[in-house]
Amino acid sequence: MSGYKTEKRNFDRKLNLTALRPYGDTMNDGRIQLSFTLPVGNCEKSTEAAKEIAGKMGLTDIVTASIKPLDTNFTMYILYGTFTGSIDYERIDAPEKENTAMGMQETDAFIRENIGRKIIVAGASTGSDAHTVGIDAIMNMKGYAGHYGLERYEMLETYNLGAQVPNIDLVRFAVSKNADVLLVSQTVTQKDVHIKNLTQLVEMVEAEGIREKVLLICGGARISNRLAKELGYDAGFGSGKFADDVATYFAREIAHRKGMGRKENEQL
Amino acid sequence: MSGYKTEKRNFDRKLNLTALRPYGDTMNDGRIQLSFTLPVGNCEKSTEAAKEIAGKMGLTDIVTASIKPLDTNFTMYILYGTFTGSIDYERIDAPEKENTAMGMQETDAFIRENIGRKIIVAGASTGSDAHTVGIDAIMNMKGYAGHYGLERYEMLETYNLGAQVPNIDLVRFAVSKNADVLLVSQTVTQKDVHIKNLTQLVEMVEAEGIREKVLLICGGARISNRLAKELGYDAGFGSGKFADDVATYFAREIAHRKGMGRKENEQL
Amino acid sequence: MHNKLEIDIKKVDSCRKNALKIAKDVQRFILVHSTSSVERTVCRLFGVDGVDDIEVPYPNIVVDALADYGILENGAADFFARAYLHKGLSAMETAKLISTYRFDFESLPLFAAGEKAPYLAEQAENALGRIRVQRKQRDLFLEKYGDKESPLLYVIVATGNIREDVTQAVAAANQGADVIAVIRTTGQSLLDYVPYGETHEGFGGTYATQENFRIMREALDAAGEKLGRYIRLCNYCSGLCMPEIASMGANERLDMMLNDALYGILFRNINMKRTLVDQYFSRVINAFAGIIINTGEDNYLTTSDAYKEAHTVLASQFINEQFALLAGLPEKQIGLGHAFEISPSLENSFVYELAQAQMIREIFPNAPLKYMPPTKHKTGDIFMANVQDALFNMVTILTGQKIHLLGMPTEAIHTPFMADRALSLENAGYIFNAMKDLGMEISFKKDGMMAARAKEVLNNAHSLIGEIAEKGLFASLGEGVFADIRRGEDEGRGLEGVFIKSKDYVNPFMDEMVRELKEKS
Amino acid sequence: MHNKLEIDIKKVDSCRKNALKIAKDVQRFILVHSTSSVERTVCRLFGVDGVDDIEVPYPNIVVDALADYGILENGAADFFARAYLHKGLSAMETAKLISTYRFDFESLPLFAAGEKAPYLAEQAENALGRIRVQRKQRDLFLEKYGDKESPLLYVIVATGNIREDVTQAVAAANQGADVIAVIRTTGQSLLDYVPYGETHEGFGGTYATQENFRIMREALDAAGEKLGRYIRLCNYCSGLCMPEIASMGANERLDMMLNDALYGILFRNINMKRTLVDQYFSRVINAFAGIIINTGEDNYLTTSDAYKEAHTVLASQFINEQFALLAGLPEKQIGLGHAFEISPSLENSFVYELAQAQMIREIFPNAPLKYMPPTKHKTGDIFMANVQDALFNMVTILTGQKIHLLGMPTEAIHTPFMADRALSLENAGYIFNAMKDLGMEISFKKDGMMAARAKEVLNNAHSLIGEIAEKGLFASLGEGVFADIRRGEDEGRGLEGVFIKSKDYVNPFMDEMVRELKEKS
Ligand code: B12
Ligand code: B12
Ligand SMILES: Cc1ncc(COP(=O)(O)O)c(C=O)c1O
Ligand SMILES: Cc1ncc(COP(=O)(O)O)c(C=O)c1O
Repeated sequence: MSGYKTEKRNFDRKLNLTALRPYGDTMNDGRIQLSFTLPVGNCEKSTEAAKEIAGKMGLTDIVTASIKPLDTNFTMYILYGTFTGSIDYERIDAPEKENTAMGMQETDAFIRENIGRKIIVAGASTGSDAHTVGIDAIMNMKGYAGHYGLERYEMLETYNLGAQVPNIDLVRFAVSKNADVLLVSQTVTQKDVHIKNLTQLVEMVEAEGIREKVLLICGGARISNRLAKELGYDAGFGSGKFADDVATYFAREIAHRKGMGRKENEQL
Repeated sequence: MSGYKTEKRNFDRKLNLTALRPYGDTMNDGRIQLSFTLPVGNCEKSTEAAKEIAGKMGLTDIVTASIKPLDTNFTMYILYGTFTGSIDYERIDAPEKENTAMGMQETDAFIRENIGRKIIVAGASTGSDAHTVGIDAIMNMKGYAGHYGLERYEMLETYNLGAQVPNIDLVRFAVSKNADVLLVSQTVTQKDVHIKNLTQLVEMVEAEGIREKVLLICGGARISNRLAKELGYDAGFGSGKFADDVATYFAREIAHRKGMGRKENEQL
Repeated sequence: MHNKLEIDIKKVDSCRKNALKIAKDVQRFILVHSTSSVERTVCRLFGVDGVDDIEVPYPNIVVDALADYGILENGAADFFARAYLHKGLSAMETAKLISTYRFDFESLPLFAAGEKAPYLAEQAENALGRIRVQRKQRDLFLEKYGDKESPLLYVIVATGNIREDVTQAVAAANQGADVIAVIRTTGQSLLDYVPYGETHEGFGGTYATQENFRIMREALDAAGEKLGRYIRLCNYCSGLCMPEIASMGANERLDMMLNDALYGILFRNINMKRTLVDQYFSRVINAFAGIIINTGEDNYLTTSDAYKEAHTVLASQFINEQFALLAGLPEKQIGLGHAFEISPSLENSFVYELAQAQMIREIFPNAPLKYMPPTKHKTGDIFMANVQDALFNMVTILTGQKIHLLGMPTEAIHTPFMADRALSLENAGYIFNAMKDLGMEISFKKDGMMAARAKEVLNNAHSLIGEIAEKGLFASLGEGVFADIRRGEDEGRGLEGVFIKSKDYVNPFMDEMVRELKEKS
Repeated sequence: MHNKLEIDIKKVDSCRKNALKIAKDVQRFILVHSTSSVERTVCRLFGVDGVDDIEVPYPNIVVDALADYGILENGAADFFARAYLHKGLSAMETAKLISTYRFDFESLPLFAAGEKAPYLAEQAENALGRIRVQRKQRDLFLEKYGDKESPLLYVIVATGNIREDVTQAVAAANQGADVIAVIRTTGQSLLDYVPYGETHEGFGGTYATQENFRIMREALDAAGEKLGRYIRLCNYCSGLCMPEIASMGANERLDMMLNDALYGILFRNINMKRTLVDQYFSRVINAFAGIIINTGEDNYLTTSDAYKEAHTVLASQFINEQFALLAGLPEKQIGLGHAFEISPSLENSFVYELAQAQMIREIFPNAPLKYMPPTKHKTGDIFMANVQDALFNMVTILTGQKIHLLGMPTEAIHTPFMADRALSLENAGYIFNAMKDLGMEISFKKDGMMAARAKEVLNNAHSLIGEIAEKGLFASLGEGVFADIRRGEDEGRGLEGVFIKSKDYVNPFMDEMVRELKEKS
């Protein structure tokens, strides 16, 4: 594992998307940085152990850049190594969600034209999650990072229930207002409490028999569209997404459904 | 790969040295940080690609902490994931080199007693390597980081030839002074120049027929004792090693050989 | 280092005057009210502890029963005194009987105040005695090891499992941490009871229980012994159980408590009457136990824009300070909070942070200020995050903040790993050493942008406090003066637990602590 | 920002006087000598370029031949003029003939100076014309895009492969870099010739060849076009081929060159006579081409203790300055170098760095100072390294350094990866923005430790320069005044290439450039 076999370095230097590898300073050199802690004291043996773990990750030419004793029985390592594997980039399917978000006026106009009435939106940060900044960033009048919030949209009727709202309250509220869109924000993800909470919400929405009637949308720093779908939501928005993105999405989606019934990606 | 299967979290929380795993904030949680660049532009697809690479490294529960576009066709990722494998720590053999280094006086005394004459030491930073600080740290009178250099030892006769010394010059010099110890420092390791250069030195020493007569020692930030041995040196010293360490080593080793002939770990 | 920014002392005094007025108005309300958690605290000080077979804490069982029987208005102390005089029952025995419905409330006689007094005095003496012992113990440690002049390095542990917390805390101490804060699990602040015993599961934090306090205290004392340093322990004295947690902390020798007069109202939607009454008793206890409180103004900045809202932090600090003083806390136990949260994308953001930190340092010269790190504008870029923390560390060493809550490179990702904490301590260690005396070397431009910023913030805070003093705190909170959050006087959690004390109400612990605190000052 | 440290102007002046004396003594020697590389440079300016079939550059072939035939003393120019007048041969044609042993030296007539003059004048005009065009082009770009007031962000590329270098350089430019330095491969400075053509293999750097210069220049112009910024290019004008590389850079429009009067002597054991003669012509060319030189005093600090040796940096800067002025370089092209290399473990290390940087800024107010990052005390702890760089970035923005060489988190590990550079640019970008005007806001304590440090360093530099002025530079270098390195007057590489000019010696390029530079100033 000691990184000195020169042959290894003789790799093809042309980019090959079917065999994509990490890039340090030379195409296909495969260099990667990693750091982790081992629950053992610092000694030559523990250093070998760290390298062995990197080896098991498929790394070669491993350089032990830093060894930091954290406590008598804990040692942190910073390593560099060459990832010998590769992946087929062509094969990956990640549907580029059309990120041509409309502006506020645009969306309002779109709704007037294609839906002809205000869309009713209810949002909250549910469960034990007390983080409001995320949902406020989307809903509050003033918005966030220069993107106006949903409350400012003329063609939206919005309700922001705040944080630590029990799922059931949000659902009941949605029913009472017969909302078209439910927005739920989740920030705390430790021990996957967000998964549990989001799943519970879906179940309640179904129990209340409104799953068909509403667009169920979640968001948060650790939420991806992919994860949201897997949990049975219509869409998910993570960091870097703003009111325009979600408004564009649900406006188009509602119009779309109004038009040609439900989308296939809905069935699941 | 989306990190939300809770079962995964139910791992044994007792330390088990035969199945050692990285430690984040809970025993055996296996958390690891890594960062690397992919030679593709930033898009949902490239993010999936990054995760897939982490997956191939045996990581699960992957969190994409940061996505940094470096250029139109390069994107850097910082990821966290759980290493699902483990290693058998008991099995690793890394001979703890007895790090009970003697002090200067101690070593001088030891030499007087067990060798009875000055040890002759010739050192240099050879090949195209212009880094002198390393070899100076070991040899110069003033030493480094509070450790006196070899020049200050009464029972050593030292010659520091400086940097960018052709290997052959060092060898010829050693012959002329009939040195007991050769010290070579290597700092530049790119494209493994140090390997090539260190290997060449060993060959020359053998060619000159003095391999048996001298202790061949190398050092440098990227040199480990293990690597040195693999290259045919008697010992290697990396960062954090000082004059006391190397002096202790060669004094004891010479005495030892004087006593009971050559050590087995010598044969190779 | 004094008055580097030519701060207008008169303005400061007038802020204090108005803040005192605000606090006194509320104090009148506080003094005639008590709450279920105050009475549960009384139970605990009587030695009532533990949970029944369905995990309900005995203090809750007792107080709920007293409420049902309509005798809570006299306070739990009065009840225990009667139970004792009637049947010689200890408080704990009484609680057990109640929990099994075997306590006969009907036939419990009233006794004259004179009869109850001796028993209550004795009970107060026991409870306060235990706390005095812990306070003395802390003083002994600090004498033995000496205390630190420079900023205290404060780190959090938050694994959810007290045993892992200990592992992390001890490692942190060995790496140089001075204060360990055990973060509480998500939502505990909303529980109207305090969980019991050693716990191993929490979300984003660990349950605050007395046993967990004890376990960590023991571990830190042992680590401190080895290191020849006193390692301080911090937890959260807020939410629906403020005073109970205060008494737990006092008994287990915590050294600091997050404890804010307004935080619960604003950020946990706890009813304002409930919180304000609770905070008073909790602060009396903290004061008596020698515990430094940490206020939570940093939350205003994480919730709203940190540049625009800077003055709300200062205004809130003035108010928190007056409530604290009224509760008998000496300045050196009032750890007012503020934070480095201005967006890094703002030009000269560091210049403003430096100005604000210096200003607060000068306005509250004797308070052990708690300075909190960048969090909101941290991203998953752990390298950049580490640099943001470096600038934060600089401000502390340049302006002499006292309680320095270390930022984490992984702030935007997860609660700290052991390694994250080590990197963060290394960062601060380097900067505190490299810039040790820089603060004394530099002075700030007269009428420069820093002086201007300080002036602006102070002026805005001054007018805000003025308004609040006029309208009164309750009404003002209804208008969203802090963090854009509006709270109605009779909205929010826990109002049902607030009641008016009867004329026979007694709380010997409060009375005795207040008396002693008055004497001291 | 002027005189924040009450620097003793008289001392400074006296340092300059002594430095001038030192330089003038040596200049007398320089003016009567030439070297093989100076003459190879003349060949290049005559248009001689390329290599023969065994890779030997034609300029070397010519100069070696002239030496063999004992006619090098007159200079290569004299020889080409004679070849031209005799057979109408261009310099390149002549070189080709020589390389194939078909040039007949025996029958080459001498010509009167008057006969040679017109041809030499014409050749000088051609060569200088090409350089003027490049200089004009740079001015046009800077007019078109405008130039940057704040520090120039300087990053290195060092993949060993010019094509990868381009990829990295363009990415860096897109991330905000202003200057790209292509690091040279290990040991090129010891080659007594300049490699030729595009290269893809190097150790720790990429060969400095004219073709590599051209390729990178083209790439950066294209990138700059897109960005609407002029991206500067830097390389190494030192080693055994100083003047040749200067002429290559002048022709390919490099903007900066590492170019130091003493570096080669000290760190590459090149003979002092050789280096000093070479540096003169190389600097005349850089001056004429409008190229900013960067001196290498940082190396003293990486080699010896940075705190103890600070004064040697200052002394060396005074000397480098005077040599540069004698070569016709205006102050705005003299990028004196220094570095942030004090051990992070030293208490108040930052305070000293800040004092030294401020001092140098004030002593050389018009020089575009080049400030180099922590390197020696970087370890493989990339998180800590990033913080070390943050402090370094602060010093630059607080003291107004001009050429800011970005430190790398991976300094102790490998030559920079693309991502390393991005993190480093992000670090500097944040700090330069967050502290934009802080420098103007702060002033330093009168007679404080910073003022004291500046005074100490200046005093030590003053006495060191005094000694050197007495002993003379050659003798002083023999005593190891810089970086503890001793060099003998007649030791070291390349002495054999030094010769005394004959009375008929001509170098029309040097003469014409010097004339024009004199006129300008
Ligand atoms: C501010 C903050 C707080 C504030 C919250 C103030 C408030 N009013 O919200 C306070 C101080 C109160 C707080 C408390 C706690 N916090 Co907190 N907090 C943060 C912090 C610093 C910033 C979060 C933030 O506001 N980001 C800015 C917003 C705008 O970004 P965002 O939420 O991602 O939202 C964007 C997108 O995600 C998206 N989005 C978000 N929601 C939605 C919803 C929809 C429908 C859509 C379409 C889009 C969308 O749009 C937004 C704009 O782009 C983060 C660390 C960090 N830097 O991320 C920790 C953090 C989130 N907190 C954390 C924790 C653990 C807590 C506590 C549990 C700690 C404790 N035990 O006390 C408590 C919470 C208690 C509880 N019951 O929840 C952890 C979570 C760890 C984890 N992954 O589980 C973090 C990561 C810090 C850490 N490293 O420990 N916190
Ligand atoms: C100082 C320095 C320089 C100085 C050297 C000054 C001098 N007189 O030596 C200067 C500026 C001249 C320089 C030049 C270059 N450098 Co340099 N340099 C460094 C730097 C910053 C510090 C090295 C150092 O002095 N460390 C301190 C000493 C004491 O530590 P040490 O060498 O590890 O020695 C210790 C142990 O290893 C051991 N040891 C060392 N040798 C020996 C020998 C024996 C016998 C024993 C027993 C022990 C021993 O004992 C010592 C004490 O513990 C490193 C980066 C870094 N922070 O590591 C880059 C670094 C080593 N340089 C590097 C490079 C590429 C170069 C150049 C090639 C760049 C260029 N193309 O111009 C040139 C070198 C040209 C050449 N021909 O070699 C790279 C090497 C990359 C790689 N891994 O290949 C580094 C890592 C920087 C980087 N990231 O690019 N460099
Ligand atoms: C004063 C105060 N109390 C408590 C907390 C912790 O939050 P929770 O209410 O969830 O315990 C904080 C967090 O910042 C705080 O500032
Ligand atoms: C002035 C100068 N020239 C050249 C170099 C590069 O080293 P080399 O001599 O190997 O080209 C340096 C490196 O720091 C330098 O400062």
